[in-house]
Amino acid sequence: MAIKLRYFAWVRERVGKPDEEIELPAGIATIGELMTWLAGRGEEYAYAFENPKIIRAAIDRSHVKPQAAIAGAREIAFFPPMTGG
Amino acid sequence: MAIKLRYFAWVRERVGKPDEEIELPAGIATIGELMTWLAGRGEEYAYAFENPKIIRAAIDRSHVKPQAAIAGAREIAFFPPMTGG
Amino acid sequence: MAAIITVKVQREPFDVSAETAALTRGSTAVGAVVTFTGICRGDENGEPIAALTLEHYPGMAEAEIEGHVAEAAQRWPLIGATVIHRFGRLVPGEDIMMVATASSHRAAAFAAADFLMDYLKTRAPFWKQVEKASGDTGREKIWVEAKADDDAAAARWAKPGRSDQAAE
Amino acid sequence: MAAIITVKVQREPFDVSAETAALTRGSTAVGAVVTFTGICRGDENGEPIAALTLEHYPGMAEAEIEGHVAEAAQRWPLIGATVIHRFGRLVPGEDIMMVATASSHRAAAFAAADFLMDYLKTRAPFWKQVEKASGDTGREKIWVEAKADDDAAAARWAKPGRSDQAAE
Repeated sequence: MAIKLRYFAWVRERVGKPDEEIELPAGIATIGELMTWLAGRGEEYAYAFENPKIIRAAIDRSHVKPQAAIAGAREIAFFPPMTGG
Repeated sequence: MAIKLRYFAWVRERVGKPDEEIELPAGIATIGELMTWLAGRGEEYAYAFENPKIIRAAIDRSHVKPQAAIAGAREIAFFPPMTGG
Repeated sequence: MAAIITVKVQREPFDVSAETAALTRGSTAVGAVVTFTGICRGDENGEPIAALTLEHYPGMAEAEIEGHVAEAAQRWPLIGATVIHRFGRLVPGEDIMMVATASSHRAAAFAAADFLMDYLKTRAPFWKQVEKASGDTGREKIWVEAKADDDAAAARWAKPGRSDQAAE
Repeated sequence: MAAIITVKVQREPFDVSAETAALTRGSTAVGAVVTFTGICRGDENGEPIAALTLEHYPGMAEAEIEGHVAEAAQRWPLIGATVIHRFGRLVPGEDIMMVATASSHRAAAFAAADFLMDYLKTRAPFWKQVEKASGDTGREKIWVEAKADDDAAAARWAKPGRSDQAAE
């Protein structure tokens, strides 16, 4: 299953790119598992996801919690807590 | 002691004038006593002050309660509860 | 730093954006501006009205509002606050009054504007009279009655031991 | 009556008075308008800044704000609500975003504007980065950290049994 990943703010800066397409590996079912898997993809990912507790996620542009299921997602985004307004 | 009385909104309409000068009679020490005295001055005053509990007062342009002392007042105003804003 | 306070009681219309611009001009400390505009509606208690006439107590109105604004500036870290209240005859759609508050952060600007509105409603010496729109001759004029809701709203801000500040 | 909802996410400046006028035009039911304007301050945590850059998540930002405004219109009897949020680089003194709410009565307009601000702060996908003003070469850029105060403010509005609505 191909999924588009998007990164914002310092998550984007640490990963070094704004977005990418990935093939979801078997056995990765939740947002939390995806973050753990991403952290193992190299130094820049390890740095971006070193503290997954403070990273927020959205599936198809809706906020989700780390335990949210990925099944069916087309676009998953990771970003720091929002600071707009 | 000469005091200027001012009336606003329906108190003014009932009394029939916006202001007047009065000589404060002996024995009238508080706003409440003044309202009772005014109510005895004729039909229009009796109508204006028929329910003194709902009438607000100000001494020299500051809100006061019925038990407030009149001594030293130059201007006393009577009016309904405020409805501005 | 003392807040810049502007209070006007006037017959003429006002310009909310000009007043707001004046409030923030020359300061880069302002991060939040809240404005409230009270507008003459076309109805009162569900009945259509032709106009609203605002009577006020000249001299006391200004002093009372200035006192409330000064208290707001003591309670919250305001950079500026403006209150303008009109009097005279207004037709539906016309602005009645405005409050604008400026602060570094939004909580203070919101709270101060809310506080000022509640106090103006219950303590500023203004009285509204409506002209009913029904009937084509001798329009009925009725004084608007004070609302218990407004007293309750103002009471939210009363400080312990300062009952003189609350709506009576 | 459905509220008239306007949401814009844009790089360009906005005109609060034009947006407010659009919100009240043609309605004599509006008795209260509250506006909030968020402005780029000249400092962040006491240190002078040269500029603020706002990054956002296109698509999600609009949808998220629209969802909040629709919820506000369900909670309070709004006649209209407008939210405009800018992105890109802004210098001190420039407007960042605005909220305007219109209702027949002031309590609804105040509460809805306050609610929208708290949710925008904690749920709308925007991120602020400041450029410090100190030093003349290679200006330091720092991502603004989320404030616990903002989460607490947003939590005020959470409904029982709907913890998903609160800031996490």
